[in-house]
Amino acid sequence: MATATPVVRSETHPHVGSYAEVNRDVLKILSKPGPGYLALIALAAAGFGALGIAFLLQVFLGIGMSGLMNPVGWGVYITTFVFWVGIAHSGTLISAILYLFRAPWRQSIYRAAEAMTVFAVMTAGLFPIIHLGRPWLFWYLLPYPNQRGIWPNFRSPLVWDVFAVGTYFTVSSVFFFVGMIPDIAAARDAATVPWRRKLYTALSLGWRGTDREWKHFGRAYLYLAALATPLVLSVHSVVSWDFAMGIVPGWHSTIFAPYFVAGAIFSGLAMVLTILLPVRKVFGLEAYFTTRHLDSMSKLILFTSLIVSYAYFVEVFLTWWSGDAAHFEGNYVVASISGYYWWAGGTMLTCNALVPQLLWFRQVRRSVPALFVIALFINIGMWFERFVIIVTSLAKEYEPWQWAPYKPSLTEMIIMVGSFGWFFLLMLIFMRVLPPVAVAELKEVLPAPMRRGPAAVPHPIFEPDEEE
Amino acid sequence: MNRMRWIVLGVVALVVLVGVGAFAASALGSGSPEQPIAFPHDKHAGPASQIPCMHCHYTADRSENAGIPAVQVCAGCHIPGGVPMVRTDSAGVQQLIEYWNNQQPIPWVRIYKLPDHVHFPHMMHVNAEVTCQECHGPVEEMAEIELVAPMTMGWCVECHEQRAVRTDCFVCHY
Amino acid sequence: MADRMERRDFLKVLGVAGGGATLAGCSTEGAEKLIPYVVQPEEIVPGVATWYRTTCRECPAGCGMEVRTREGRALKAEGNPLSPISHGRLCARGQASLHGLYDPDRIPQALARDGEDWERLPWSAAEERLAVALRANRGRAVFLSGTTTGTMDRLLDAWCAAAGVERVRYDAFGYEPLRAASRAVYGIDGVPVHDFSAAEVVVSFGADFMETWVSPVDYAHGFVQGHAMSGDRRGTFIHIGPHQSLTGLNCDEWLPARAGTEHLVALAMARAIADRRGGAGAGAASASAIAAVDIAHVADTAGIPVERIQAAAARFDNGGRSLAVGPGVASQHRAATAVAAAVAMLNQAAGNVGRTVLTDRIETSAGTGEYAQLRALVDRIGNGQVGLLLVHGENPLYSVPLPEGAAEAIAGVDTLVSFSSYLDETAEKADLLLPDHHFLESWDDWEPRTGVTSIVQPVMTPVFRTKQTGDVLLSVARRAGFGIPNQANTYYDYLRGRWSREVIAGADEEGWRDALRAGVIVRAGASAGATTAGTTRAATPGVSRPAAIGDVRFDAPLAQAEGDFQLLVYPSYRFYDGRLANRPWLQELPDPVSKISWASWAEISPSAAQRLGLDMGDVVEVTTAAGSVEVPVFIHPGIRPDTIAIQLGQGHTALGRYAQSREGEPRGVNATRLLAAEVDPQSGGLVWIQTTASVRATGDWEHLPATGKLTQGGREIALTTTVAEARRGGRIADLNGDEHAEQDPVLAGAHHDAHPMEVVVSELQGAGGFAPLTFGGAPQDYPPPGTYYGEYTEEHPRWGMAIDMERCIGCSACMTACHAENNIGIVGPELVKEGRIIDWIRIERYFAHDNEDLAETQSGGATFLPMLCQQCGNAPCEPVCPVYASYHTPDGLNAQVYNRCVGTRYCANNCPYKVRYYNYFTYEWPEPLNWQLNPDVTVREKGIMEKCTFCVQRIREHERSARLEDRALVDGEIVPACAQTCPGDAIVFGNLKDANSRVARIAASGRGYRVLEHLNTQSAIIYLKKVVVEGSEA
Amino acid sequence: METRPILGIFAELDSTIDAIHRLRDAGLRDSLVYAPFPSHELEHAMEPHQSPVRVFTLVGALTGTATGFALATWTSLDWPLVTGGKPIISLPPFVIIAFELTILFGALATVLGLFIAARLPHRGIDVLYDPSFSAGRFGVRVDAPAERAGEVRQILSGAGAAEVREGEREVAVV
Repeated sequence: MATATPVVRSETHPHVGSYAEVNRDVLKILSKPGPGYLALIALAAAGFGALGIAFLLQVFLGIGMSGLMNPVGWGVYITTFVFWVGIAHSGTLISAILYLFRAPWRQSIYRAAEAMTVFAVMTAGLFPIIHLGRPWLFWYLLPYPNQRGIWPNFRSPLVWDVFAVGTYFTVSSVFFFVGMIPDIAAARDAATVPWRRKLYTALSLGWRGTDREWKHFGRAYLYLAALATPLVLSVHSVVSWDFAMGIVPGWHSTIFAPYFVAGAIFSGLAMVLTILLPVRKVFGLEAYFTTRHLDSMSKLILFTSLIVSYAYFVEVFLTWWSGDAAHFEGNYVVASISGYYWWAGGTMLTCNALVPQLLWFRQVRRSVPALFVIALFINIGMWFERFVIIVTSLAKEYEPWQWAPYKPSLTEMIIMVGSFGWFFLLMLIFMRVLPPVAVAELKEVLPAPMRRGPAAVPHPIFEPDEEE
Repeated sequence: MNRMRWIVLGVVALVVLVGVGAFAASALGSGSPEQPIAFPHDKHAGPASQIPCMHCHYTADRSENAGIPAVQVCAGCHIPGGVPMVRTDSAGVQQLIEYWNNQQPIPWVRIYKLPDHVHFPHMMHVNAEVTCQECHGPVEEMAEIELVAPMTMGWCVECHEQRAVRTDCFVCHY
Repeated sequence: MADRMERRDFLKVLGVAGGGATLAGCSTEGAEKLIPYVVQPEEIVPGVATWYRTTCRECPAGCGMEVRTREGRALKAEGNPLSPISHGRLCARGQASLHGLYDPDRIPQALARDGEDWERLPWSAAEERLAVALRANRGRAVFLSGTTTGTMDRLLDAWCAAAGVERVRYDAFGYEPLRAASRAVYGIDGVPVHDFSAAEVVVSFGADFMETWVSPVDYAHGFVQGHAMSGDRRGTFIHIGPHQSLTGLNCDEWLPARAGTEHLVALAMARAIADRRGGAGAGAASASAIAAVDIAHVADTAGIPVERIQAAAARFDNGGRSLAVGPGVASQHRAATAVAAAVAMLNQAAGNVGRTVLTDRIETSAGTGEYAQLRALVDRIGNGQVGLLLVHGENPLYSVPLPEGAAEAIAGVDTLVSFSSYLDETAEKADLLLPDHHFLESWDDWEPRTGVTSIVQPVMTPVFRTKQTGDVLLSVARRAGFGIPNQANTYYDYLRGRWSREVIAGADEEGWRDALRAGVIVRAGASAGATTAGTTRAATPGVSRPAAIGDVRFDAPLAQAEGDFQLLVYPSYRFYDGRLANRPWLQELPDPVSKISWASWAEISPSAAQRLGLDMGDVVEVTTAAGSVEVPVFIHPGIRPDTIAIQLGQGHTALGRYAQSREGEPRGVNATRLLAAEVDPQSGGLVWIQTTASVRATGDWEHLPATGKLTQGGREIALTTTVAEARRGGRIADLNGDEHAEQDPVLAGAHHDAHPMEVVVSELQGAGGFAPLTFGGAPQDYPPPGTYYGEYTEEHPRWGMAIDMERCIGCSACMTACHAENNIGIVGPELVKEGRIIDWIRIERYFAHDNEDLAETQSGGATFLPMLCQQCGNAPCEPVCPVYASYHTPDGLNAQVYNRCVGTRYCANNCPYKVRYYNYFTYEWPEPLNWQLNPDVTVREKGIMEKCTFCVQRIREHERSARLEDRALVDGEIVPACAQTCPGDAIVFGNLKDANSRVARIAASGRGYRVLEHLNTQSAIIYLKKVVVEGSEA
Repeated sequence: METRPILGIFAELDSTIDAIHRLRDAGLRDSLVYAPFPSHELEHAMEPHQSPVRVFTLVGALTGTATGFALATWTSLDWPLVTGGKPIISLPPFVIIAFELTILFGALATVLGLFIAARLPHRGIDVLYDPSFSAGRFGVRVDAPAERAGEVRQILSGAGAAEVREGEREVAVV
């Protein structure tokens, strides 16, 4: 029957033939994994196991297992927390904001990006608990009725964090799951393995794709996107206020909220690339993640990189302009390039401000290996950015008596690396269990099969791809 | 089939909950542990003898600690001048005589216990005319002392609020 | 040790379950027992502290002491306010005496050597062994002791005479040159009493009188009285010598004389004074010695400009209100006796004798023996002339250099008996250990100076099965069958007997009780003539003490051996001669100068370090003819570039887990190992400054367990002012809140260089509801009306502090007091290196420059700033806590609720003063050190933030007693532990809202400022700027 | 009157829309369309009513705002503790709490609205549902009176249905 349908090529996905092809290509990923995949899962699980052991040791012996000291009370843990929250940003950004703006290159990547968001928040969420001195009392931060009659302090940025990150996790998960229901139904319909069938039947909530379902789904998805968009912007703003609300020179800065949001999007996009580029290769999804997608994302990365670089400059300039030694010397950019942490500051500036400039070149934007390497640089650079902001500022504050450098301990490094294990463990399981590419929504941008010949409208955003 | 599974799960959850609750309840109250001497507060403080609390727990109005009476205090009545006297027939008094003769302290089991990060100055409460019974219950009727108050912070705070006493954290926790 | 300690079972009779309150425990773990007393002691009310007055015996100074006990456990040592020695204050060593009491490595009972092991002995058997040894070694027995005074001294004399035992005395710090010179110049047999409080100009020739020298608490206290800015008056302190220790750092002017030339400088000053006065003012003998001095030559030899010597002399000539002191151990070289004599002559020349130098009284405890006697004894031991050696109160195998082979010889004595409470280097070699009680468990007395007798009484039952040496001696006398005069059954009876005969003659039992309550008996008008201290000295071969000034040799050479640096070893403020190295509080306490804990270091100047290419922590090998040590370097601006200094006190090969490392290795180095056992022939003392050393970088680097920085890095934390400016100040004293006071440029202390933006920001903040209040607005007006702050409606005090940096000498006694009061964990050297030390109060020591020799600029030393929680009104730490563990109390305290703390450390990050400290681990106190824990303060477990609470437990205690007594709190009633012990009375605590309170009045002084005031934290601590003397002002 | 479900399966979008229009023209409005993706054309053809989900979103969001302010304010007043010299009711931080709860409650209410409006979760699958609907084909299901079944089949086939099914039985391919 497919032969009866006139073949019309999509502007955005010229190599995707038909609706059925989409289902076939995507749902084939949901199959029995090979040894390579199992090895990766084992590696990730081992990383997470190491995290667990290191954390338990730290619980029993004390947070002194970390390298934290006076005056640096926050180090690798909070750095990694902010890093993961930042990573979590692009998912919902790509998904919600691009949805609202009807960006046509969203469909291929948003599922994986959303999964990344949810898992990154789940990873980030570990750290506020890991970094507590008495993690068994973490529930003191939650507002629950108790016989003592005491509540958390809503004036504390950390409580805002609980609310912001908690809301972000819930809303992202809901957004992720709701958007996935039709695709799970598709997976259900294609599934042959009994456990998968049962799982998808349960998760698809009996989705049939009727007009009524699609109508309400569409509205609900729109509102969720509308709610999620300000949420994305708020979450990293709130995280930035953990610092900006502090009196610490280098933290106490009004620029932090937009700057953190830009940085988060920057790092999130880089992480999307880091994950999608290998996935695209391994699962043969080149038809879905086209070079145009890469190009568009690269431009966005370049743009956010410029914002971040501008922020570095403004920070230095303003503290210098203020004429206050404490604030100038305490400024993380200044302190990190001139002081003990020059290596961290240098890494940050190289990875975040210099390397992304390569993206001005069209060849680089369309080269998979180049993008992958740049994305890795940005991931590293953004981790160091948070490290530099947190640590260098704390290491040299107002009180000269308590100026001291902090060195991360082995425990911290294990937990930091282990968090990648946890994240990739979730990501890997997701890849093989739930449809990693939006099956239904992709069809929206494919030309519909028509009895009366092609009717596809060329998309204004994409210029014709010269490579094709 | 599915329904059965839910029922089984529900029953298990219920059993666990009840178990935890019962354990918590036993840990909290009701229990009166076995004491080295079955000291009958009702016989001493009750209508028969009417010994005031402060006779034995005599530091309650001037110290943070109400004070567990020294063996000497018991002996003062029961073994005056080294001669066993009052109710020497009772097993408890016999035990007391033994402790006294060996000059051994009596290892009473603590019932009212606050965590160490709580400072409870007995003297302030006694002098504010909080009766002993308000926290310790009708001791003069108790053959065995048992925990009658939850000893929780909420319970403390409730009383403080009723009496318009400071509920500043730093009053009790430092 | 084969024997595990057995503790006395008194803990079993506590009225309540003992031990410090711990946070770890929650309500339902296990069955806790309530252990009542069998018989309740009359004076003990469980839950209420009992205080006993006794005398500190950690060094010979003999400060009167008060010890707080609860349920029979000693918890806190404070000074006895009646004592003229301590004035109610204690130094860090005195504060830490409790750690000597509760040292887990104390010798638990009498032990006898059994091969490599120890055999436990009942006391009767142990005494019997000693009695047998005495009989066997009649005529070959020696009793070696340190300084003893009072009854014990009498008993020792009598006992030794009766037992046929020769008595030999020596002290590590025996002040032999001072005593020799005092006899020659003043004709008195001992160190005269110095009245620092009457001295406006103090000149020290290497005497560390704020640290260990003779009577440091009294002298530091007096020094601050005479020196600190008060009204328009301010004293001057000139330090002369090659090195600044803590005392030197407090100087206004430093004349960095080359080691060994101090006496020449003193004589030159005397000459200059004589010249000014036209030759008058000194005795004939002095006059000739003084006249022989050529000031220009002296200046050249000492390396100081002539003008400065003359200027110093001019200032010193102050109508009898000046005081020269010296030498200390740090200037006890071959010419030390000459220094002491020259200093005495200088005092005479300036007319100070009888005014600040009280020659009618002597410091009885300032040494009674002589190093030369120990040397002679060692020779006899080497010749096999000693069969029984009893050692009491000193540790000769550690604390002084001995000739080669002497250590083995002492260890090889047939019967070596030690009375030490601790297994120190000497006790370790003993054959019989008869551990003495700690002084807090003992009955005794002490005569620190003429006319002062201080009582030593037990404040608790002994912790271990030890026995007081006095009792042992009496008992052994009975067993060995020799009688002594005034024989008594117990040492207590012996003591009472002597007291009723000599000290409080005629007093009845009530008189004795009064004496016990006072703790000290001061007999006005007593003079040195009346003292019976045993300072009559036997002739020692090779020692010829000067009988008169004419006999003093002023030309003693300072021999130079191989090497580039003059080696200077100096006493430790923390460990004295090293005997206190087993006190964890003292090990953890950063040294007041180097701020290094737990380790040894060598001090060299910045320029020398640069020359040798050394940085902080680089390990150098210091070699002299006597030996060699490897030690990391501390770069100290206050030392001559040709000198290297190493502190005494570390490097123990015995003395337990705190003096040694976990592996039993010595902690740091013992600097006496670099010295030869050289006797000063003029005084019989040890020559401490005797040699030069070669210094070689080993290429290793050691992470020093240090805190802090050398300088303020350009930040304005510890502010100073000039005398002139300080005199102009004092005008905010208008406590009724002059609206315009804050306009005064002098008063706006922290703002004197304010960027205009700061002013703008302040104004902006004013509109935000939490108005910035410059100090001029008078602290008791806080909070300003109409601001949001202070929603607490009830009337409450606003607790605050005034800290006068003029009165802070940096001694750090407050730090140890704070540790003792507040159950602060001891983290150990590794965690100190990692920056995890817990010091609720710390003394910041700032030099002006970190790369410039003070010897170049010849200016004063450092500024000390006690930094503790500022209890801010707008505390940055409070709003960031997610769980209200940090919040503001109605009485203005910045509370930290430990049990609520989850450990985010956000508050510490956000504290601009960095005074919040975190428990990175749960710190343990090995039994019985935990007996010291204050039951009024919660012990914090791992993961909890903690900080200064202004000793809230003391505030609550007094609030409660005021409430029960239905009265108002009295100003000065509540004294936090730091303020209580401060020898300089630098810290004053009280209610800032009460305009008449002492704190409010002091805070309103013109020198007041608040640290980081521009942050609008509204801190409750007002600092008074240190006054810096500029050349022309003094 | 007995109705029969009749299903037409389409491969093309335009023929599906044709079928809908023709059914509507024939007065058969009781129809249901299956689609693999949300197609505006189809939606338009079905002439839908406004979705009620937006009401849920609005109400949820406003509830969240109110809850946020109420929670922060009430708990602060319940035990007023001053921190950092800030007012007990510090509105700026409470705005953050209110904002977060606005989003949270709004999102959850939206999903609730979706579930209620779209009758999800839906137990079991329609008898006439075909798995190819999720893969790419369209379905038009009409519940027509039995007597109009033939007419319906004709309309569906005529519009271009690849397959027409009736009830549970397989119907011959046209």
